[in-house]
Parts: sequence; C-alpha cells; structure tokens
Amino acid sequence: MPASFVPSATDYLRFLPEIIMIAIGALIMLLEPLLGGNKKDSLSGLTVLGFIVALVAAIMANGMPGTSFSNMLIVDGFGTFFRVLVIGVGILTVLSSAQYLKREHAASAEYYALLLFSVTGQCVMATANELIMIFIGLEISSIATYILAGYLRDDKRNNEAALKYFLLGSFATAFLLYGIAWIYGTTGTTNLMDIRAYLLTPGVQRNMVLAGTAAALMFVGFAFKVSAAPFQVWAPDVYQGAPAPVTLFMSAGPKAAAFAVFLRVFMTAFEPITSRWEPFVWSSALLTMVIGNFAALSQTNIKRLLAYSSIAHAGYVMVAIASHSQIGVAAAMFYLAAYALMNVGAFAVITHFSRQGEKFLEVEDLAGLGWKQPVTAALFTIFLLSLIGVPLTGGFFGKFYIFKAALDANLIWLSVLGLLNSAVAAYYYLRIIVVMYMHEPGDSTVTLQPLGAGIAATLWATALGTLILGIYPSLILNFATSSSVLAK
Amino acid sequence: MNFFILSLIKAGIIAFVFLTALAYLQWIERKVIGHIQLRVGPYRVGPHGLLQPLADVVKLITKEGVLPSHVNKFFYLLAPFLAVTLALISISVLPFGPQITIGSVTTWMQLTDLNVGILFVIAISSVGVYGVALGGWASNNKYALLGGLRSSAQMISYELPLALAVAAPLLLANTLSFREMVNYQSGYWLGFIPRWNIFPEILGFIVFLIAAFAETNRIPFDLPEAENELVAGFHTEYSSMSFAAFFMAEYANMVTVTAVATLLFLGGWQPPFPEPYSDFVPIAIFGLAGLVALYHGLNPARRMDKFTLPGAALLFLGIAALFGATFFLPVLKPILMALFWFCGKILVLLFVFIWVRGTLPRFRYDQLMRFAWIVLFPLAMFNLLVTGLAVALSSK
Amino acid sequence: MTALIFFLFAGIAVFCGISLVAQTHPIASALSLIGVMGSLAILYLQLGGEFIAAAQMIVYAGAIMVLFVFVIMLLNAGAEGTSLRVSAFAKYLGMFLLVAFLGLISFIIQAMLPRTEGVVFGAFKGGTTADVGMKLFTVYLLPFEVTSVLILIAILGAIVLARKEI
Amino acid sequence: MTLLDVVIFLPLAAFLMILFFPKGSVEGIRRFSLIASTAIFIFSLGLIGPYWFNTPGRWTFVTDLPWISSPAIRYHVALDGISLWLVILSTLLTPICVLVSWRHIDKRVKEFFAFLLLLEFGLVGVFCALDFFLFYVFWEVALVPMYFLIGVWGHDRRIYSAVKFFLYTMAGSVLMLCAIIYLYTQAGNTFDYVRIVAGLQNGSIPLDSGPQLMLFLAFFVAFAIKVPLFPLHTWLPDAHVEAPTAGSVMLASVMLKMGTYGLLRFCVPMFPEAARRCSGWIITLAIIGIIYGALVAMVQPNMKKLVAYSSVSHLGFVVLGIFTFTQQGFDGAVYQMLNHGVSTGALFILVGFLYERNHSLEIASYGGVATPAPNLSIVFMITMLASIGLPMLNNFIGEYLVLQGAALVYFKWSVFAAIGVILSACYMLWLYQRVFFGRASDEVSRHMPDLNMREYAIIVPLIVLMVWMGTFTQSFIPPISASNAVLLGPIDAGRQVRNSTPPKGLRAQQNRAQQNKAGAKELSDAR
Amino acid sequence: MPTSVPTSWYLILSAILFGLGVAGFIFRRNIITVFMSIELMLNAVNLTFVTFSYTLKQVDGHIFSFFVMVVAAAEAAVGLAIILTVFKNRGTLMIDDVSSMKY
Repeated sequence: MPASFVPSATDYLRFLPEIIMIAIGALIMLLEPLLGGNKKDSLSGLTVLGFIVALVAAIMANGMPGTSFSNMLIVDGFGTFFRVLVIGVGILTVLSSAQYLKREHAASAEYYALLLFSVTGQCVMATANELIMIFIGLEISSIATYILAGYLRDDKRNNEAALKYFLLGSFATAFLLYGIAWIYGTTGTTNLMDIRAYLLTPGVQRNMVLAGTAAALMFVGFAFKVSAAPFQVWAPDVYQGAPAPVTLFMSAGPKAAAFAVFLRVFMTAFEPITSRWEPFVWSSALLTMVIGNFAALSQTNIKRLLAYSSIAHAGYVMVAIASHSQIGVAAAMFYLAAYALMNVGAFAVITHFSRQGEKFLEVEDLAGLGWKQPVTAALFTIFLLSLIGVPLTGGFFGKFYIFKAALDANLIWLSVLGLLNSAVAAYYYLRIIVVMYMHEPGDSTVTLQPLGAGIAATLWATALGTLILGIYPSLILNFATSSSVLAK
Repeated sequence: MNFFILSLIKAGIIAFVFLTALAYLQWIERKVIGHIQLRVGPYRVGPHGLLQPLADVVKLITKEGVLPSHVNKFFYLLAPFLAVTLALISISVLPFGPQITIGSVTTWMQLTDLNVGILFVIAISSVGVYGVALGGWASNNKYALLGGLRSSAQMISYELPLALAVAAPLLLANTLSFREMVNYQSGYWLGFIPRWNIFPEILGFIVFLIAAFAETNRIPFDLPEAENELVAGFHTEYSSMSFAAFFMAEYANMVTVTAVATLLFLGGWQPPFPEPYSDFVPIAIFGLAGLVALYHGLNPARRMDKFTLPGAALLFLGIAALFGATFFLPVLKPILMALFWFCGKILVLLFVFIWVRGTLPRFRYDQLMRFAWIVLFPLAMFNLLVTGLAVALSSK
Repeated sequence: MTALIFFLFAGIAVFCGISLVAQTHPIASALSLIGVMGSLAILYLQLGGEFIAAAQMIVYAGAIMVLFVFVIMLLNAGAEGTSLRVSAFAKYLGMFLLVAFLGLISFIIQAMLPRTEGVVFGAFKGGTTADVGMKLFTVYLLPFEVTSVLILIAILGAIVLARKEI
Repeated sequence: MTLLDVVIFLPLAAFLMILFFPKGSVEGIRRFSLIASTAIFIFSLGLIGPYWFNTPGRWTFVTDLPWISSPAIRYHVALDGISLWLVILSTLLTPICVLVSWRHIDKRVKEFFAFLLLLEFGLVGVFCALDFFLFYVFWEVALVPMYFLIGVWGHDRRIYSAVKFFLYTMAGSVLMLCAIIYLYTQAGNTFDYVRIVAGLQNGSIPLDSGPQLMLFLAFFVAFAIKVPLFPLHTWLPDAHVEAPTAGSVMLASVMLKMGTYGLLRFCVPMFPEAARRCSGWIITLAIIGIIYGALVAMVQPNMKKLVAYSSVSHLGFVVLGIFTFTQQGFDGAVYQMLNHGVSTGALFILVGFLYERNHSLEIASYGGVATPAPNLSIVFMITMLASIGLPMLNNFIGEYLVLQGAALVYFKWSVFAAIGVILSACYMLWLYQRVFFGRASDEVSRHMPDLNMREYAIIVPLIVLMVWMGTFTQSFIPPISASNAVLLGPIDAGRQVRNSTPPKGLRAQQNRAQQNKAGAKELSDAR
Repeated sequence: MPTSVPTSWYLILSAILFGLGVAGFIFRRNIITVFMSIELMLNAVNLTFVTFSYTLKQVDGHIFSFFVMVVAAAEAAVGLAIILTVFKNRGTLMIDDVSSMKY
C-alpha cells in the first residue's frame, strides 16, 4: 500500500470524460437560477456540448490506455467503446428530450444534470477495474435513473415506475454486493485482475464453490440490472411508466453499461470458473428471450411492448455472454451498439408521439402515421426492421454475430431457439408497421405536431447509424473485435 | 486490581455524582433564571431551596403514572427509557482528568477509553433522536407528533454542523481519543496563552456551541417543545417518571455536550494558566467565596442566613483548605486540580446555556432550518476547509 | 467472553431481523432494524472494526434510520392488514425455500471455508480510523471522490422529487 | 463490374430515384418505373450472350469483392444456366407488373412502385448470390417489400395475410441463418458457396451424417416454406388472394421459385447423403401436395384461390423433379419453374383483368364473359391450356420431364403425380366453363369491355413465350441441363459411395445414373 | 459454551440476516418495510465484509462496507423521496395498490 499516493496527470487524463461531465452538470445547476426563463433552452445546448467534449476526451483517453488511480480504472478499447456508446446515448437523449420537456412544462436544469451524472456513472462502469468502482458507478447511474424515471412527479405512472425501479434496483444491488463480499472473502481482493489471478492459482479448487456462489449472486445482481429473466419483472412497468425520453435513455444507456460490467467481470475475473456460471447465463438467456418475445406478443401499449422487446434483446446479448469467447464479447459489443441505435430511435418516435400525461401510446394510436408523417414512419420502420433483424440493418448483423459466436461455442440448441424466437419477435414488430401503414389515421395522428428539430436529428442520426451498421458493419466490428481482448 | 471491579467502582461513582449533579443542575437553572428575571427561584424547600431537587424527585416518583388509553403502549414506554439511556451512555467515554494513582491502583479518571471516543459520542448523540421522535409519535397526539417530527428534523439538520465543527479540532490533534485530544491541548503559547483549540478554532467553537443548543433542544431552538404552539411538544402526554426521564435526558445531554466542548475546545482539565499560578486559583476562589459567605453570615439579611451562610462558608473554606493540602499530598493534586478545572469549565458553559435561555426568544421553525443549512453548515464547512488547508500546509 | 458477546448480539440481531419481517407496523420494523444495526455495530467492534462500528451507528442508525422513522411518522403509515399478499401455500413454500437457502449457505460456508480459529477481540487491529483513512485517501481515492457525485445526485433527487413546484 | 452487377443494382438505383419523386407526380412515377424496369429487362437479355450458342464454363459474369472483413463476407455473384433464366424471368415480369398496376393502383402510387423495384432487386440478387450471407441478405430483402405490397395494397384481409406470409418465411429463414452460420464455422470461416460445395465434396470440410442431416433439414424447411411444400403451404392461398394483382404475379411467378431454387442449388448438392435419406419422405409430401392442391383447387369458389392452389400442385412437380436426383427430373424441375412463372403469372394477370372489370373474385359472379369479351376469353383459354399442360405449350415439357425422371426411379410415383395433371385439367376447364360460358348476366355484360392496348401489351408477350417455350424447348434447355449435371454430380458420387442395397425400384435409377454421368461428361467435354 | 466462535459463524449470521431481508422484501406489503428489508440485506453484506476483513487481516473490507453505507444513505434519501411522491399521489403505502399498469 502506498503510504502517500499523489495522482499524476495521466491519472486525471484517463478520467477526464467523467470529470468534464461532472463539472458541466454542476455548472448547469449553478447557471439555472442565473438564466432567465427564456434562456433555459440553452441548458440543453450546454449539456450536449458537455457530452461532446466528454466524447472527445474519451476518445483521446483511448490514446493512452492503461490503469489509473491505483488500478481503480482501466482505460482500454472495451472501456472506450462503451464510454462512447453511453455518451452517445446521452447526446441523443438530450436532443429528443427538449421538445417533450417543454410540452410537459418540466424543463429544468436538474433533468440535464441528472442525465450528465447518470452517464458519468455509466462511464465509470465502463472503465471500472475494481468491484468497488463498478458498484459505485452502478449506483450513480441507477440512482440518477431512478430519479429520472419519476421525474414528472405528479404523474401517477411516473411515481410507480420510479418506485418499482428503485425497489427492485436496490434489491438487485444487495445481491450484487453480497456476491462481491463473497468474492472478496474468497480471493482477498476486489480487483478484477487479482481475482482472476487468484482463481487461476493452482490448489484453490476448494474455494471454487465459494467463488461460484459469489458469481451466482453477482449474476443475480447483474441480471436485474440488464432485465434478464427471471429478474425482468420490473422492466415493463418501469419502461411504461417513466417519461418517454427517460425510457429512451434507460433502455439504452444503463443497460449497455450494465452489460459492459457484466462482460468485464464475467469474462476477466470469473473466466477461470466459466463452467460454473455458464449454465446460469445459458438458461437465463433462453428464458429471457422467450419471456420477452412471448409477452410482447399480447401488448397493446407500445412502450410496454418495446419494454418486452428490450427484455428479449437482453436475452440475445446474454447468448453472446454464454458463448464466453472473445468473439462473443465482440458480438455483444456490436449488438449493444446496434441495439442502442435502433432502440433510441424507436423510443424517440414514441417520445415524439406521446402527449401530455403519456397519452396516445397504444399501438393502435399509431394508425396512419405512415401517411401523415411519412418520414417519421419510414424511419420508425427502419428501426423496427432492425429490431426484427432484417438484413442491411444493424440489428441483423448484431444477431448474426451473436449467434455465430454461440454456434462457435457449440451452443447449437440455444442458437436455434434464439433464432426461432427472433422470428416470433417479428410478429409484434410487424404489428406496429401494420398499424402505421395499413390502418386509417385516427385522432392521435391527425393532431400530431410536426417533428421537432431535436427529435428529427436523433431519428436521422440513429437511422443512419442503423443502416451503416447494417451495410458496412466492419466499421464498428473491427474496433469491437480489436478491443474485445479484455485486459487480464 | 481487577479490571471489572475497578470499572464497577468507577461506574458507581460516576453514576452517583452525575445523577445528583443532574438534579442540582435543574436547581441551578431555576435559580439563575429566577435571578435573571429578578425572582429568587426555589427558596422554600431547604435553605435557598437546596432540597428542592430532592422534593421534585420524590414528587415524580410518587405521582401516578398516567398511561393514556390511545397510545401505543410499548413505544410509549420505550421512548423515555431510550432517551435517558442513550443520554447517559455517552458519559462512559468522557474523561474527567488525567491518569491517577491511588495506592497501588493506577487508573484514568474515565470509565473507559475508546480510540474512537469522539466518534462514539457523536454516534450515540445521533441515535438520541429516537427517544424524542418515538415519544412524540407513540403519544398518538398531533401536538406530540409535530413536536417529535420537528425534533427529528432539527436534530438531523444540526448534527451536520456539529460534526463538522468537531472535525476541525480532530484534524489539528490528529486523534479521535479524548485523552490525546486533551494532551494535545497542554502547554502554552508565549508562555501564557493556553494551547486550547478554542483559539485557532474560535469559529468552530461557536458553531459547535450553537449546534449544541439545537441538539439539546434548548432555547432558542426548543421548537419541539414550544409550549405556546405545541403544548410542550413530544412529552405532552408524559407524566411521572417517564416525564422525569425525558427531563433527565435533556440535562444529561446538556452536560455531555458541554463536557465535549470542554474536552475538544477548552483544553479539558488543563488549567488556563501555567502550573504554579494555576494551583492557587481554586484556593483563591473557594477561599474568597468562603469569606464572602462568612461576611454575609455575620451580617445576615434574613433570619435563616445566620445558619446557612456560615455553613456554606465552612464548606468553601474547607474545600480551599483541601486544595491547599494538595501542596503537601501530591497524590490528591491531579485528581482535585483536574476536577476543579474540568467542572469549572463545564459549569461556565452550562451557565451560558441557562443565560441564553433567560435572554433569547425562540426561533420560528423555518428560520431555524434555514439557519442550520444556510448559515451554520457553510460556516462549519469553511472552518473545516481552512483548518484542513492549514494542517496540510504546515505538515509539509 | 467473545463467544458470549457474539451469541448475545447475534441473538439480538436475528431476533430483531425476524421481528422486522414479522411485525406489521412499520415503526416496529424500523426499530427492529435499528436493533439489528446496533448489535452489528457491537460485532464490528469485536472484529476490530472500530471505525466501521462508529460509522454504522452514525450513518445507519443515526441518519438513515432517522429518515425512515421520520417518513413513517410523516405519512402516519398504519399497520398492514394481517393478510400477506401471497397465498398461504406460497407463504409456506417461501418459508421452506428460505430455510433451505439458509441451510445451503450455512453448509457451503461450513464446508468450504478453511477451519478458522475463533475470533479473538483485538486479534485484528487494522480497522482503526487511521488505517481506514490511510487506505481511503490513497488506494481508494477515486471511489471516494466519485462518491461525492452520488451524494450530489441524492440531494438533487430529493429536491426534484420533493420540492413544492417544478 | 459486369453486366450482372448492373442488372442487380439498377433496380436499387431506380428504387432510390423513385423515393425522390414528388408525391403528386403519379404519372411520372408510373412512366419512370416502366422505363426503368423495361431497361433492366433489356439489360438482362444481354446476360444470355454467353449462353447463346454454347454452354460456357460453370460460372459467368463472376464478381467477387470483399464486403465485410470479419466474418469474411464477400459480394460474390455469378450466373449459371439455372440462374440465368430465373433472373430473366424476374426482370421480365417486373415491367409487366408495372403495366398491370398502371391503373389498378391509385393510392400511394409512389410507394407501390418503389417497393416493386426493391422487390426486383431482392429477387435478382437471390438468384445470383454465391455467398451464403449475401444470399440470405437478398432473401430477406425480397421479403420486406412483398410484405408491404400485400399489406398495404391488398384486399380485405390483407394484414392477416401479410403478417402470416412474413412470419412463415421468417421462421424458416432464421433456421437457415442458423445453418449458414454453422456451416461457416465448419467450413473454416467462409461463406463462399463455391468453396463450401467443393469442400463438402472432396471431404475437406468434415461433416458427419448427424449434423449434415440437421443442416439439410434447416435449409430444407426454409425453402419448403417458400415453395410451399404440402403441410407448410397454408400461407400461400391467403397471400395470393389478398395481394394486389402485381403482388400475386411476383409472388407466384418468382418468389416461390426462391424456394425451389434454394433446394436445387443448396440443399441437394451440399448434403447429398441427407437429401437421399429424406428423399422418400419429401417425394411423398410432394405428391400429396400435387394431388391435394389440385383437389382443393377444384372446390374453390374464388378464382385467385383456385390459381393459388394450382400453384401448390404445380410446385409439387418441381419438388418431385428435384428429389428424383435424375438429370431429367432436374431439368424438368427447372423448366417447370419457368413455365409456372410464365403461365401462372399470366393466369393471375388475367384474373386481375376480370377483377378490374367486375370487382369480384368469386367465380359465381361471372358467367358468359366470352360474349362481351371474346379476345379476353381466347387469351385466357390459351393460358389455361398451358397451365393444364397441353402439348405444344410450355407446361407440358416440364411436367413430362419430371414425370419421366420420377418414372426412372420409381414408376408408381409418376403414376400418382400424373393424377395431378389430370385433375388440373378438371379444375381449369371447369373454371373456364363457369366463367366464360353460359349466359352473360346484365351486370357482367355491362362491365366487361374487351382487352385494351395496355392489356394486350401485357398478355401477348406472355402468350408468345408460352408457345415458344412449348415448341422451341431447345432455346432454353441446354444451359439448364449443363448446370444441372454439375449439381447432380455430388448426388451421383454419393450414390456410388453407398454400398447398401438400393430400395426397390432404385436399380433402374442406378443404371440411369450411370448414363447421366456419361451424359454430364459429354457435356463437360463439349465445353 | 466455547470461549470463542469461528468466523464462519459470523458469516452464517450474515447469511441469515440476508435471507430475512429477502423474505421481508418478498412478503411485506408496506413499501417502507420493503425498503427496510433491503437495508437489512445491506447490513448483512456489511457484516460479511467486516468478517472477511478480520479473516484476511485487511482493511479493504471495512472500506467497502463504508462505501456501502454511503450508498445506502444516498439510496435512502432518494427512495424515501420517491415513496413520498407515491404517497402524495395515491394516499397509500401498500405495494399492491401501486399497480396502475397491467399486462
């Protein structure tokens, strides 16, 4: 233990994205009372600016990989990938929130600050190299998201969403912590690499059961966070109840970050005991896909439907984890990027569509959108096709890489069942397309406002991203592959 | 000697002295307030009402304990018990003086020492709120409930500046133990200014004192029991011993807080003057007091004074003689001198408490909260920052 | 002596834990939880965790639980109805599963951990405030600093959710 | 960049261009679509070049470019004798469909023609992709526009049918995807069809009989749904009935061929062992399909449904032909694909004409159409006869070849299958009688003008083609049989490896196979 | 009675408390009690950390449980605020009554 530890400049540079976001978050809160009522719009601009600067910092930090702050953080390609991903989700969330918040008369600095902080937490998760950092990052991200989920506090559904998210999230945290406690007790360390080193030491077989138990407990915690079955019960209510832009955010950002730590922990620290955790992940992946897809079939509320779909997509990523290979990691990374793009896009459409008090969110309300706002509908169709997994979209390649990884790992039945599941999934996505294009317009679409600039930007960006990932996936995939080599 | 027996003896002494002192503290308060308000205070029971506390105790014990029918019995009875227990626990870690040797026994004038004594006191005081809150809630009475709620909010709020104010001297002394804290404060700057923390930490001391008022629910922060709004607040429904328990808890808290203030900021049992001079101070004070009493006894203003004042004079002179005897019995010296200075400082602070009660009006509730968060908290924070900076710079 | 203290406070902790789950009134549950925390603090002391014991009392019992009690009182939450929200069957099944889970954990712990010598008070002296502080501000500097963001969020959340108007 | 690439990507380019047309300029969009699709057709005719007088090497117009580095996905397209005609069939039918929809589609015109061109892109791509991944991509790309064509512009129950269509196909295709990925791994990280087939044949790609069977079944189910083979056919009548005319035409004429093409190109040559093991079952299903389709067609009150079930029947022949594993069977299957494309397409178009006039698909609401519209009844008759399989018309050749192939293997199969031919005559003639003969009701005669110029332009080329294909078979067959011989190679090789006694009736086939081999050798020598 | 107990007993105690917390989370209906059950679980975790710290003679476990406490405090602030808003809008603390969204 160093008696005195003075962080060097490199330490700070590797942590710079987070520092920037924290600073901007604090600045925004300080600025709010100083700005007049009209100028509050500029807060969202400032937030976006902060995110962009952080993004640049994250990319710069990738130029000097390594650990920092006595091994608490590790900046590597994997971390940078997820940093960029969650910051990107943050930008898109801000862009698609402005109009919504104005409509709900709820624009305030706190919203943006919380968003910034939440993304900070996710960045910490992405680069954490120590269970303690994972825990704290997770909590920062989660707690900020709990608040955001209940942001419109006079709305009953918002409250309910926040409450359920909070209770189950904390419950999951307790499991995660109990797992961490056990792994600490077994290995005497909370550093991921040291844990791995310990588990690789010959002659610790006796403790493998303990380590396996710890892994199982941590798995429960992570499964809650990524809404994997059988711990997915919170997701539909929360997604449905939270404000639309927040749903957009939390279905992509926190989920991606949770998967980042999930991957990092299970693929580095727990890699030596793969045989012990693989069956959990395997069965959970299958269950998640089945529950998500089949429950989605009967949904009428579009937010709830997409919530179940998001559960199902978590299942696909779990398949990648179950294949416990480097290809699997790369596949999961690619899939999460594609998923974030298409899901953010889909929820942005819903944000655009929802009305005061979260009205007009039944699938049937989209009737005739295809002809009232053809561009919105076309973009939405792209996202839905991508969610189905139709070629030339990011979703397709995501699924492809994942099932390829699974087949490489000889998980044949899992792949077959997973792919059949994705065929089932096609049904409910198609229903949305059907309603958009094949039903006559109703009240909801007739009174629809034109697309706001922020949401339009989000939609175009995500659609373009989805298509690029679908037509030329090497762009992202090469980076994912090269950075899927986790430091061990 | 056996550790347990020694501890038992010490605990017995401390408990006896402390409980008696608590009873008389109330007498002192009534007296002082009386004099501030140009009254005489208790006067009838015993000379100058000196037996009044005893009478009060007898009264409270013999009174019928009323258990209102609508209360939650378990919690209703638990609350005062909790309050008084928690209030008394803190005493166990407070030192009253240095290490002493009596015959073959060497011990500290303290029940037990913890490395984290200061943390312990803070911990106990932070739990102390339950007695009040629970009592207010269990009474099933809206005034009592409001009193309980106010008190819990107030105590949580003021605990922050309190703890922050405590942290600053801890930084200076680099310890959490009361003993070492007092040791750190020994010695003098320039040969005559005592090295007490109050001098560098005057701001911290003020914050501590103000927060202490609030923590003990004293005027001007006695909102929880504001008579004219809340009909005595959380203990409205209480009577007899349970009422006494709340009262005792309040005074015990006062003593604890002043004792902590003394230990942290006022040098504990360290005398304010260098050694040879300080030794004469008690002799002078008690001697003078004895002489004054004697004078008044010889020229009595009232009939009773003929007997009481000479008695008091005798007592004071005797004490003065005892202190004089320390020059010949060095064994006694550390005990007596330490006790004198320590109790003296506590008494001065307690007097301030009473004095404030006699002079200041009560805050409004919102003012009280605002004061805590907007004035006291930043001040304490600022103080801590400056102290930390100074310590960091000077250690390099 | 150590064993005596352990059994006493472990007993209190378990009793209070059961009471937390079994009591119908939230205040009673809250007090039970405080009881658990208090006895755990003693056990921490026994295990050489001076600082953590004090922190347990200050942070948990003194701040968090006060907040709970405060909210319970503020909302004047009444006792739950006697009926649990699950059927009797599920209840018994749940109990059984719980016992089974505990048994399993106990078995794993007993079977897997190397035989340890008894806990002796004072055998581990590394848990003083100084030790904790030293580690906290060197190795664990970053988590410590990052935690401040967490606190900020908590404040922000309380403001967002509980202030008068947005 | 070869001509083939041009033919593949021109539809995509046209699709994108249409997207930029203003919504209002309906006429402009129609004209543009017609010009573009005709141009594509003309370009595609150029593909015949190498096949004009000789049978060139195995693959022509090869383009092989890297697309995605890891996993190694390549843009690998090429043409052989089978693909050639299927591509041309697709490009031919697209302008015809544009013409068919000229007036018929009056809502959301821009989107309709855009989807039609996108569909063409997918179809052409499917028939020439030689990278499995690329094949899958085109396969799915073709799916989406068809879904919209049915769902948006279809009839009353269009949504149900569209979703059913999509889900059936999707379910099959994910299985195929799974198999493709597995194959990729087994083959040492390549999706390349040519390399995989070669590897499977020379044994450099290890594949036990168990996995082989699974892979075969995965591919087979995907293709069989598309064909559709008997128990998996239920989506087809719905889709046909509800689709707009152009949709039905594209669906019946080209999309169904994706399934049979897949069987021929992938299933059989890659997994000969498994194919042989399953062939008995599959042929049974095919024959059931032939007879069942015909019987059900007979009792249909709805013209489109009747034609749809006749498709089930006809495609049963194709599957039968493929799974005889004989040169004749293969040739007949491919030829039957083309025939079916032309004649059933024409039938759907003609039913569409009737629908445009009387707005009904029920047979009962017609009768005596021959009186007010004699020309229409003549072209309908020719088409109908072609569909029945009258000699001199196209279907005859295909069915004959298939039956011959079947008879070589097991005579009773051909007997059963021939029942289908007879039944088809029954239901077609009965249909014709009910629609065109008898006394025309007032309503029919009032709403039944004869063919106009546009309709002539649509139907006459098809009629000509039917006759041509029925009489000058040699214009089409040589490239087909050459390619088929190559595809048949592994099956024959596999047969020789098999040392078990062939089942009853296979002996003749074995002899025949020797001749086939000899024939194939001659052909390859000829090159 | 033994004069001292092995550390595993402490661990079993923590497991029991954790299990009780889970039971409370599942069986209780009052939101606040449910929340308190979570706190009980966190306490159990802390005991595990401190015990392991003793076994390993390291201070890291203490630091971890310190962080757990801090996080628990933050969670409590936010969680209770959420509970307050729920109560304000619905006037109930029973978890069954808080379910406006159904399948």
